[in-house]
Amino acid sequence: MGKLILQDIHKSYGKDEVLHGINIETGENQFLVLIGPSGCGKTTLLNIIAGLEQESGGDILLNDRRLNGLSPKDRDIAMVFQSYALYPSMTVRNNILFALENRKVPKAEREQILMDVARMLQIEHLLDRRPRQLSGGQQQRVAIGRAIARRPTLFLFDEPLSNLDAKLRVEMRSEIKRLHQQLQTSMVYVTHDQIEAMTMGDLIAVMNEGIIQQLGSPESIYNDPANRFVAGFMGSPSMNFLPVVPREETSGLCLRVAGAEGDGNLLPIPPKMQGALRSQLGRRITLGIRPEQITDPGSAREGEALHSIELDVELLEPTGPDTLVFTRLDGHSLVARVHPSTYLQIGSRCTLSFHMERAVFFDPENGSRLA
Amino acid sequence: MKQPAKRALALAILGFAALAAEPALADQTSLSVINWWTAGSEAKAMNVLVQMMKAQGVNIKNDAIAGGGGAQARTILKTRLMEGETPGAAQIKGVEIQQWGHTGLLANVDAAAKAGDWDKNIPTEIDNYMKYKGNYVAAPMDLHRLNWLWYNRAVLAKAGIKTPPKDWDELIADLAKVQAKGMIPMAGGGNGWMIATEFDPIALETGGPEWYRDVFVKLDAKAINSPTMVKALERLRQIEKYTPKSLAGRTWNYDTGLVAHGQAAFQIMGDWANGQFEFLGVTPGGPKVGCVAFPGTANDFIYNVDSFIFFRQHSAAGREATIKLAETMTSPKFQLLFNKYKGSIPDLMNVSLTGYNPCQLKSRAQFLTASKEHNLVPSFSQNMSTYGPPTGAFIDSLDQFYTSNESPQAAAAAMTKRVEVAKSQD
Amino acid sequence: MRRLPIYLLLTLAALFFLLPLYIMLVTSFKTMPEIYNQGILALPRQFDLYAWRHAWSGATIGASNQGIHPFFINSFELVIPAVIISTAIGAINGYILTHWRFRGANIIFYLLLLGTVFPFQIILLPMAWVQGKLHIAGTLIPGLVMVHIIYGLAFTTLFFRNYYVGIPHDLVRAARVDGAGFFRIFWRVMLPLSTPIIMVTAIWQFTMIWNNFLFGVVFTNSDQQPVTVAINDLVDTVTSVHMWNVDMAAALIAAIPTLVVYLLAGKYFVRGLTGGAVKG
Amino acid sequence: MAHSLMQRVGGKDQVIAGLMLSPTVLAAIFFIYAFILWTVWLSLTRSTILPSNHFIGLANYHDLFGSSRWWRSLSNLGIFGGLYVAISMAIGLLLAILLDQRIRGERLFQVVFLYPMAISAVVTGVAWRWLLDPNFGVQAIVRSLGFTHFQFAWIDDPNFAIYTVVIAAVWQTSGFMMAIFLAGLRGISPDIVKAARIDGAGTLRIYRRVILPNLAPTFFVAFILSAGLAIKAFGLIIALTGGGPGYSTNVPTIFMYVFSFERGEMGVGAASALIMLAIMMVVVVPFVILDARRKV
Repeated sequence: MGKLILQDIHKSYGKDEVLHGINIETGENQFLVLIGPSGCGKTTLLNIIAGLEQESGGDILLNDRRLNGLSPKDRDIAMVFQSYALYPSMTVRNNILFALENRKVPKAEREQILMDVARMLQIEHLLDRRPRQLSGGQQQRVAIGRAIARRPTLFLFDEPLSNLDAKLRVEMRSEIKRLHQQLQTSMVYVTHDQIEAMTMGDLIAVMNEGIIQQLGSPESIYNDPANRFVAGFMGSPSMNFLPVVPREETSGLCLRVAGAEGDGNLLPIPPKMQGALRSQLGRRITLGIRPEQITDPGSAREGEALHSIELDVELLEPTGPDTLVFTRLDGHSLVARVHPSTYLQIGSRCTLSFHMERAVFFDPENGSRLA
Repeated sequence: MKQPAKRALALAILGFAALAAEPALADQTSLSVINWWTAGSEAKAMNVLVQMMKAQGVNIKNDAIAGGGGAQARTILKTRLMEGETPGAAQIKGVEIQQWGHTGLLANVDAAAKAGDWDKNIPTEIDNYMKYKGNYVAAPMDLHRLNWLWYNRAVLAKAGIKTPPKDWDELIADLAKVQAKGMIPMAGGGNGWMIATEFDPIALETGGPEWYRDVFVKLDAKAINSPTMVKALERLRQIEKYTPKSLAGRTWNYDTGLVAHGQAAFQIMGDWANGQFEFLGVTPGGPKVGCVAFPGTANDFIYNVDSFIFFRQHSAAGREATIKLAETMTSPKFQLLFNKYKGSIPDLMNVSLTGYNPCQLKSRAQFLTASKEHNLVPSFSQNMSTYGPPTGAFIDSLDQFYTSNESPQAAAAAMTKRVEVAKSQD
Repeated sequence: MRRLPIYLLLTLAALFFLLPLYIMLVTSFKTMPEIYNQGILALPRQFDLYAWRHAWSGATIGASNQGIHPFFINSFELVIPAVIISTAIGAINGYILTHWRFRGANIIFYLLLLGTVFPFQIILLPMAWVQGKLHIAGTLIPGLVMVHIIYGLAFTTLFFRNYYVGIPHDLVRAARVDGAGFFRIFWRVMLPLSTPIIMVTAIWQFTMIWNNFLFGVVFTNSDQQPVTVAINDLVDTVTSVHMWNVDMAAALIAAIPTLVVYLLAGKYFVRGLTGGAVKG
Repeated sequence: MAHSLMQRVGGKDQVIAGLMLSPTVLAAIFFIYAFILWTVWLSLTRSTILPSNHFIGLANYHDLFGSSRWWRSLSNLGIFGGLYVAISMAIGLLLAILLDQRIRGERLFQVVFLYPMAISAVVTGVAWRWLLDPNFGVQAIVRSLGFTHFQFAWIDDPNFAIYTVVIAAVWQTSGFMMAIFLAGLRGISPDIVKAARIDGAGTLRIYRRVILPNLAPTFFVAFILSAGLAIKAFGLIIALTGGGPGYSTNVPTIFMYVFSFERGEMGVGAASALIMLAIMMVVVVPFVILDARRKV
């Protein structure tokens, strides 16, 4: 249920265009995540899907039904707001029943739905309280319950977890995910938290400045970013970017870090990328490599082509499962992720292996992917 | 916006307020009479008028509106006319009647004048106010004299004064005697209207009737900015010295009470004070309180006439009722009753004043002599001498002078300038 | 005792505020000779209720001599519909101007704002003309009620608009997604949250309309006039002796409804202002 | 109109919103702005006892500004307005601060300070006329205490009568100012005050440096409201002094009323009304601009 198609959605406020032609097509029962920095247009897009804002152009289709011009209540959607937007004057029970009353659902059925939802979200004991008597997490549950009770074709979530503390956020994250499995309904989820996006989404749309930068599965977004913006936005800590110059060496095509003194370090280019990068010979381009692709040689899996370099340890950040090493390659700072058991000391040198197979290359001017 | 559109809009707005607009068309045989006689004997007299009209089958709505000595009533009159709710009659007097005549809204009541023979029974000086372009449009209710000096006999006796003052110097000397005994010499002051009312006889006494008319009727700048005016103002200043600093907003009735109760010796006030003295149980001209023409004006008569203008009615019944109203207002029965209480005398010279007090009888006698000797002058302070703006200019100037340290010369000059500005306002 | 000066100052201020009320009260219970012969602060020798009785049902006002009670009733007939309707419309307007904004909504608000400060004397004549055209001239209902509603709207709209600005817009959006329409959102979501501002607005309107003199005297005929006009007739008469005790009793009677409103609901006034109007 | 509304977000509901608001908008346009335009026209005509259509240009304005009574009205408005706004705000703020000290009987004090708002101008005027009357009021009371030379007769003195109007007006609305300031004080986050206290600031210093600056919007509202009340003051002055002694307590509202209705100089009255309106605008427009800026 809930196949959503957005075709060439535009939105402008006066002369100011905030959405420049958005195209998204989801499968049935998919979990679509809209992610991007604040001001990228993701919430505007969500509001347009909900009918809370009017698109300036383009079409919205839900299960092949055109939604343009319909008011929110006629779109068969439900929405969970960042602020929860629980009606302060109503009890939890009435908050949940409100939408059903509006839709004139018969009373007996309403009660049944209420009990089902309350049980599903374990909020039975809260039904007669008012929102201000609830904790943040409880309010969030009620807000979700209110949306579920409607049994819509499409759920919309507007950064629903951003007001919760870290532990609750993780709990609710999996809860929403579980609900998605259970309800078999499409969801559109807006967030600026890339972990939420990665963990929850079937399909992720990374947005910036009113444009979809990349639309794809979490894996493809993470491993195969379409451009430098997506590469930099997804992942924590962020991907390392180094200015490099490809040059012809006796061993084949190699990379030299730009601005390095003397000969500096050379990084090999994996064979599958050589073709694409040959045209960039002598030109300064951007190498992107995630911290986990720069690691201690011991962590490397077998069969991987690694290039090891010895570098100075400037700072260490143990996160538990692994340790982040802050270092510098030919003057450019770099973060590596090593196994926590690796013995390192600030100021000492360490050998780090670059997993160049997984490296990506971007045009420094427009950020587009070169290889 | 065109009229219908405006009307539709207004209707829409009203409908929006969820209120049904029920037509409140006035009953055609009912006439509203706008006046500011809200209390005391005048209000009672108005009720008598209502009864008398009812006996003739005419419903009178007594629209008595308090406030500001008629200011509020004028506002109401104007808004009623804007509403299209034309009243039957309104309390308007003096030269302003001519302004109203000019609007073309007034009714011709010549029929009533003929029936009552106003030309013969009412003095010409009064008649002239009631006519616009030769037709009667208004009816007089009363005839007041302003140049009275009221005094408390006991206070005078205590101060060693045997007879009331006959000229200015005597008055000043008597005031000094009263003051020496620690009593209030002169009750008065207060608002602009009261100051102007006191100045009315002072000016007449100082300049005589001719000069008075030049100043207040002809608005002659030379007469206003003259040594005579300076002298009159100096005299007002002298009176002020014998008047206790009095409260703004206090009324003349309070001052009358001071005289009646023996707290003050004198009061300069029109004969409407009669009604107030009677109310306080003291008959003027009786053993306690005496009245005498303001010193130096014994042969003169400053008059004030309250009158009603009549508005043209749409229906024949309304027009008929208007004539009846005008007739009733000038009927001997009503005039005798009304004026007895009000302290004034009837405008009709052919009725005998049985039951009137000595002061009122004196008033009638002095009117007749003054009329013969051309010593009748219209009161400026009561809006009889000229139209509104110059009257206002005089009152403002006197007010300013009385309540500040302005010199009489400066005040006369300022008065001249104000009156000139006001003249351009017609 | 550091707090003594605070209480001292407050008590002094309270005395200043209470003094006129005290004088009116004691004067209303005195006889006329007592008023003339005693200081205004002196307590009456005996509590004489004559002035109150006379003011209520005996004093001559205009053409009637039934005291102020008919006018008192007129005022209630005026103030109840005028307060309810102007408050209701103000609430809807405030709701629209904050949660159904459209281009020009601010301009409309600023246009209305002028209505809170412009001098009402200006409208007397043109309004009289309109009332005449509508054939409602001189009536309490609907004539005067309409005038009070129209010129109260700027205030009521201002109050509600400033209050509703503080209500999260997400609530309205959530309700819309939940299938509620314009009126249902207003009725079920906004109104239940509006008690403080309804109190502020109603108190304000009640006070303003009850105490209004200018519109009352101009737009009603004598038998339909509100109580303030009757009080003025009584107090501002040029031609008779003031019965100060009756004047004071009548003034107090006329002030009772507003005083009761303040006593019962005054606490909401401060609380309601906290809720919004101050955000300006 | 409906079409452009349809373009907007809310669809049908947005149209309903527009329709529901339109009566108010139309009423404002007609009953405020059209009436003002009519007054503009009136001020350009030779209207005396009734409106007329005889156009005379700016002559009424010329007469208006040639009138010393008008100038007195303006200067009175300056004196009265300035003092009234300053004093009622100062007293209001002081009372609010005192009440904000966790006072016993706060509710009672609030009611006592607020009740004058409930009393009509006519009644307030009568009560204060008594109190200020040298023969019965404060002067008589103080003299009866033995200070036989005590003088307090401002109400009779043309140079001081305007100050008695200030006293009565301050009495009537200081409580309202108190309510506004108290609301503002209660709206300040206690965290800010706590932070200042931890920083070692004393109570006075906290008020001066932390709380009062945070009350800026409240000051603004209080100023606008009291300035509006000052310019509109009418009934109170009529009831207290009747505009006198002389015309020493005339203000533009009284001038306008007297000239329009009592004097039969409607054209001049209309001109004075428009000047008054211009003064209002000078007070309100900055508010509108500031408000608009805050929203952006």
